[in-house]
Amino acid sequence: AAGEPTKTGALAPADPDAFPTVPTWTRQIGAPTGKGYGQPSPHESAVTRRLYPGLTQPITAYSTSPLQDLDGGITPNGLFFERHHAGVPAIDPGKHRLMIHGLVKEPLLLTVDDIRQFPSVSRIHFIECAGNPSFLPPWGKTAAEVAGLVSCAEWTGVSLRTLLEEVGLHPDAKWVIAEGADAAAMTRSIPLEKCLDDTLVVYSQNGERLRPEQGYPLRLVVPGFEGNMNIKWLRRLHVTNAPAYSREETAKYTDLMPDGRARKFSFVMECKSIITQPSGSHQLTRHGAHEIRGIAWSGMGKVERVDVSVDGGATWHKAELQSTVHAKALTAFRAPFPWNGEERVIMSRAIDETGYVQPTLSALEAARGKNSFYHNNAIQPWRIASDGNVTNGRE
Amino acid sequence: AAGEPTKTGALAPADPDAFPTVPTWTRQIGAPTGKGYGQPSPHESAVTRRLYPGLTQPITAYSTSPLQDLDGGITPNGLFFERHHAGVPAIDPGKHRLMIHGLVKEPLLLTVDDIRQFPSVSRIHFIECAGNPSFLPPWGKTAAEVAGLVSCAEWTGVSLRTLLEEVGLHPDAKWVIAEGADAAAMTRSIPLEKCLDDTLVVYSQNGERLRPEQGYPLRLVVPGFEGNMNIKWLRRLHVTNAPAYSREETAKYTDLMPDGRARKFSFVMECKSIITQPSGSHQLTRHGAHEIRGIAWSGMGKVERVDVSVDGGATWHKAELQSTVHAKALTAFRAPFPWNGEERVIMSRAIDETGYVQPTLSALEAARGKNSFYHNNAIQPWRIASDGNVTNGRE
Amino acid sequence: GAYGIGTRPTDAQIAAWNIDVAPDGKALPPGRGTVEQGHAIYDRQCAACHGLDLQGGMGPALAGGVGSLASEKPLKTVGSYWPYATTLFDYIRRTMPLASPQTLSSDELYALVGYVLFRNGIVPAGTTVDAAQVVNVRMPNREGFYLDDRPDTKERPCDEHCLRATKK
Amino acid sequence: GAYGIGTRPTDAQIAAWNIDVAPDGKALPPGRGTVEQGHAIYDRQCAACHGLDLQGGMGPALAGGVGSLASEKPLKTVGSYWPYATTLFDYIRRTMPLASPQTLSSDELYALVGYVLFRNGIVPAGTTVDAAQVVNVRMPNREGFYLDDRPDTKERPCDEHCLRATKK
Ligand code: HEC
Ligand code: HEC
Ligand SMILES: [Ca+2]
Ligand SMILES: [Ca+2]
Ligand SMILES: [Ca+2]
Ligand SMILES: [Ca+2]
Ligand SMILES: [Ca+2]
Ligand SMILES: [Ca+2]
Ligand SMILES: [Co+2]
Ligand SMILES: [Co+2]
Repeated sequence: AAGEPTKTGALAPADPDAFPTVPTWTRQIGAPTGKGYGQPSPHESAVTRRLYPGLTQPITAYSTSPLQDLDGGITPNGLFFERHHAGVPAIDPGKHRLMIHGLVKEPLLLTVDDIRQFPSVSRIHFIECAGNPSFLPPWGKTAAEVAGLVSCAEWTGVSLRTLLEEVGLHPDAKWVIAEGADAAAMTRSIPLEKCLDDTLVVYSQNGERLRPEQGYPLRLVVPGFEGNMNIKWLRRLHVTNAPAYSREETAKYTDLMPDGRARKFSFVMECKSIITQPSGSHQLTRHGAHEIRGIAWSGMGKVERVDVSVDGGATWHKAELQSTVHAKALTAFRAPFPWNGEERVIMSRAIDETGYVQPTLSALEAARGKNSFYHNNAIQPWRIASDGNVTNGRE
Repeated sequence: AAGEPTKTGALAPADPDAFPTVPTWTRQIGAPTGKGYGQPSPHESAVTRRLYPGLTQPITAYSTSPLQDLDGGITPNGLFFERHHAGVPAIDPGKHRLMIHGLVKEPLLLTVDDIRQFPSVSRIHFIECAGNPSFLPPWGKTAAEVAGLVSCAEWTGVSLRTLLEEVGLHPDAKWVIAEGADAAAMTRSIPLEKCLDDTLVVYSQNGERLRPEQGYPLRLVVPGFEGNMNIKWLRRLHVTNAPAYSREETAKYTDLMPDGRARKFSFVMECKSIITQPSGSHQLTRHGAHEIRGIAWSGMGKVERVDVSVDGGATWHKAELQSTVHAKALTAFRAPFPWNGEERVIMSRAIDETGYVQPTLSALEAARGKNSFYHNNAIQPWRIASDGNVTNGRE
Repeated sequence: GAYGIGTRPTDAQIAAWNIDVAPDGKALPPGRGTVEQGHAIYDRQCAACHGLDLQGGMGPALAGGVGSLASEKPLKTVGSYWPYATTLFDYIRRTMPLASPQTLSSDELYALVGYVLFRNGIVPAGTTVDAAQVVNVRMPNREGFYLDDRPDTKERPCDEHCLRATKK
Repeated sequence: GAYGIGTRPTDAQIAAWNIDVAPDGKALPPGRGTVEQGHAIYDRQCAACHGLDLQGGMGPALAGGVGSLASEKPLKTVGSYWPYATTLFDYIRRTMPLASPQTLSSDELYALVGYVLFRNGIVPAGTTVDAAQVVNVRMPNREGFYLDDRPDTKERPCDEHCLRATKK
C-alpha cells in the first residue's frame, strides 16, 4: 500500500520502500548526547568551502561559501568564505596585542581581555571580497563560483569609535591605518569618518570567538566596505593625517577604467543579489510549484526591495524579503516559481534604501569597461533547461 | 623597553616577553586556505557543550551551551544545547517523510525536498528547555550550569500555517499532535492557534541544514514555547480536536503546585535574563573599568528592557541592549561595571514588551512552592569576592 | 492544495503511522492481555531498568508516591500522577523498551499496562485489559491538573525608588 | 582615557611596531643600497618566484606593462601601475620573501627597491637608493588615479512598464 500515488508531475518514479512505517532509526537508540562541539550530518558532507576551480596557491588564495546549499541570512562559521594573502596564522591570544598610536593623545596597548572590557556591540553584517566575482569569463558554474566570496555573521566587539575616544584624537587625524599580524602584515587605510561611524573591532562571530581563518583573536569589521579592509588578526591601528597608499590600495583594489586611469579608495560594496536556489548545478526533478530563493545585500544600508524575473529580464515581480532586514547584512528573499518544463532564464535585481538599483553586466561594462576587475555587482542570470538542468545564463 | 608600565590596578605582573614586535606567526607563512569545513581555534578547545555534572545517562540526557564563553545573540550550531530522550537518530534524509493527516481535507506525505519548495521564512528565535534550571540545590557553578539549556539561531523553513492551509483544515480542528522519528517517537500536542501563528517546520539553522542533534532533517520551531515542543526529527503532524495527553505533557512538563495539583499545558517560557560575564568560575584580574554582559529573552515577544544591580538587588540601573532586538530571541545586554576589589552581588532582571518582569526565586517559590520543577526564570545572582573570584550568589 | 506539492498517503499508510492514543482511546488497536501475562513480560523486558518491584533504577519508578504530591518530596509515578491510562499504552508502545521501541505486540502492550496498573493498586489481580479497560480505568490523579494560569508573579520594575540613572 | 583600560606602549615599542611607510616617507628607516646590490639579493631571494627577468612566475611580474593600461590586456606592475615607490619599500619589508617576511635589513630593502625600479627603467644602473630617493622618484603612473566616483550606473527599477504584480 506504500507509494506516492498522487505525485503530480514527478519526473522519476517513487520508490515504495523509501519511507518505512517504522524506520530503523526509530527502532534503535540513537547516538549519545554531549558531543562537545557538534558537526553537520554526514549526509551534508558535500557542503563545503571550495577553492576556485584551477586555483593552485592555497596560501594566498580564496575559498567560497557554498551559497547554493545555504538558506537564510546567517552563514555558519564553518562555511564562511576565506581569503588570505599569506595563510592563516596560528596566533596565541595571550601573546597578541593591539597597539593604537599616531595622532592620538595617549597611545595604547591592549590585550584581547582588555578589549572585552570595553562596551560591546553585536551586529549582523556581511563581508564580501571586492573581487566577487570576476568581470571576465570563464563564468562560474555554481552560485559559489559566481558570488561565494560573501558571507554574513553576527559580530560582537567594541565600536572603534569607543577605542579612538579612549586614546583621544589629535585634530589633524584623518585616516586610520589598520595592520594584521599575519605574514602578509595586511595593511589598509580607512577614512576616519568610517572609523567613527560603524566600524567595529570584533572578537566573536555568531556567538563564539572568531575562527582562525576569520582573524582570531581580533579583526576589524568595516560594514559595507570591501572585504580586504576588514583586517584580520588585527594588531595595529595607526592614526594618521593621510592614507598609507599600501600595496592593497594601489596595486590591488583599485578599479582600472577604459582610459587607463584607475579609481582609488573605491571602498563601498554596492547593492547586489543572486538567486541561490535554483542555481547552477541544481536539477529540478518535477513539474509544479517551486520556490526561487536568494540573498541580497548592500554596503550602503538596508535592502529595500528585490525583484525577480523568470523571462530573462523582460518582466519583473517583487520578491518577498523572507528574513529580518538588517543594514549591510545578507537579506534572504523568495518568490514563487511555477515550472512545468519551460526553458527559462531567471535572475534577481536588488534595490537598496538609497534607491540604488543593481545593474546588468552590460551597464557595468558601459560605465567601466571590462578591466576594472573589482566591484562586479551585476545581475546574475541562470538558465533552466527543459529537463530541469540549471546552468549559468551568461552568453 | 617592553613591558606594561602604566597598567592600572593589575593584580598580576605583566610579562615583558608576552608580545614580541614581530611574533613568530608574522614571520612564517600560515596554514593553507580551503579547509572544507572550518573549526574553532585550538586555543578555544575548552569551549564545549557539557553534560550536567553527575549526569550519567548520555542517551536520554541534556548538554548545555557554554553561555559563560559566548557573546551576542546567535549561538553557533556546534554549541547549541542538546536534549534528547532516546539519543540522536542517524536519519537518511532521502528516506524521511513528513505525514500530515487527521482533521484535514487532503492528507499529505512530503519529502524534505518537497518542503523546500513551499514559501520559506527565516527567523531568529531562542529555544529553551522547560527545565532550565532546577528550582532546587545544588545550584549551578557556571552560567552553563544555571541556564545553559537555552540557545538561539536563525531558522529557515516553512510556516506551519502554509502547510496546514495546503492540507485544508476541518472545522473541528483544534490541536496538532507532532511526532519525531527518534527512538522516543517524541510526541507533543500543540494548540492549533499557535500552529497558525508563528510555528515553523524548519530544515536549516544558521544558514546550513539542521545538525543531527537539532532534528536533521526537519524540526518544529514553536517560538517562545518550551523546548520539548520543538519536535526534532519531525515525521508526523496529526490534526485533531483534542490534545493527546502524551507522556511528555502529563508525567513531564506539567508544573506541580503546593496543593498537589499541577498546571498542564504550561507552554510559554516567560521572560528571563542572566549575566554571563562575569559569571561563576570567572576571575577578575585587575581593578578598574569592566563590563557586565548577558542575555535576555522572552517567549511572549521582544525584550523591552534589562536592569542590572551590582548591590544584590537594592538598586538597579538600565542596561543597554547591545544587539538588534528580535521577538522571542536572545537579546544581548551590557552595562558598565567599575570594580575595585569590592565584594559584590550582581544580577540582571529583564522586562518584556507585555510588561512582565522577571521575578526573584522567592517570588516564584511564593507562587509555586519548591516542586514545580519547570519554568524557573528567576533572577540569577553572582557573587564577586574581593579577590575577583566569581561564584553563584544563591545562599 | 494550492501548491500541489507532495503525495497523498494511502489510508493504510496513515493507519500504520498513526500511533498516538488520546484519552478517548479511539486509536487503540484490537487486543487484550492479563495482569499475569504482563508480569512475565515485565520481568523479562522491563525489570532490569525499572526494578522488579517497579521501584525504579536506571529508569524511573513506575509505582508508588500516592499521597506524596503535596509533600516536600513528591514522587510522580504512573500511579500517583498520570491522569490517563491511554498515555501508558501510548508511551510504552512508542518508546519502550528503551533500546527496542515499537517492537511489542498489542496483546503484550495491554498485558503490560494491566501489570503496571495492578502494581499501582488500580486494577485487581486477574484483570484482563483491553481497549475499553484502558479508556475507562479511573486513574487516581485524573482530576489533579488544571490549565496553565500564569503569569503568577506580579513583580514590578522599580522606576521610582530604586532605579538609578546609568552612569556611562 | 575614560576607561583606563590597557597599558601605554613605550616610544621604543611604538617605533619598533610602526612599519607603515606613506608617500611622505617620514617613516623610512636610515640606510641605503645600490641597484647592483639589489640585483644580487633579488636573484638569490626573489627570482625563484618572480622570475630572473621580473617577468613573474608563482608570484606576479614586477616589471613591464607600461602603456598597456588602456588596452584590452592591461598588465599592472610596479612600473606600469604603482603610484609611489614608498609602497614598494613598505610592501617588500612587510611581506616578502613570502615565506620569511620582515627579515630583510633596511640596506637590503633599499637595494631591492633600487633593482626593481632599475628593471622598470625608472632609475639608471649605478643608482644608490636611500629614503630621499624612495620619496622623490617619479613613478610613471603617479597621476593615474582619481577618487572613487561611483555610483556610475543609473539603472532604474521598472515600476511602470515591466513590474508585474506578484502572484501568490
Ligand atoms: C534499558 C533501560 C530500560 C528498559 C529496558 C525499559 N525502560 Fe522504561 N524507561 C527507561 C528510561 C531511561 C525512562 C525515562 C525516559 C525519559 O525520561 O525520556 C523510562 C521511562 C518509562 C516510563 C515512563 C515513566 C514516567 O514516570 O515518566 C514507563 C511507563 C516505562 N519506561 C515503561 C517501561 C516498560 C513497560 C518497559 C518494558 C517493556 C520498559 N520501560 C523498559 C529505561 C528503560
Ligand atoms: C615563495 C614565493 C615568493 C618569493 C620568494 C618572493 N615573492 Fe614576492 N610575491 C609572491 C606572491 C605569491 C605575491 C602575490 C601576493 C599577494 O597577492 O598577496 C608576491 C608579490 C610581490 C610584490 C607585489 C607585486 C604586485 O604587483 O602587487 C612585490 C613587489 C614582490 N612580491 C617582491 C618580492 C621581492 C623583492 C622578493 C624577494 C625579496 C620576493 N617578492 C620574494 C611570491 C614570492
Ligand atoms: Ca507535485
Ligand atoms: Ca576598491
Ligand atoms: Ca587598568
Ligand atoms: Ca510545561
Ligand atoms: Ca526509546
Ligand atoms: Ca608574506
Ligand atoms: Co524598586
Ligand atoms: Co522596466
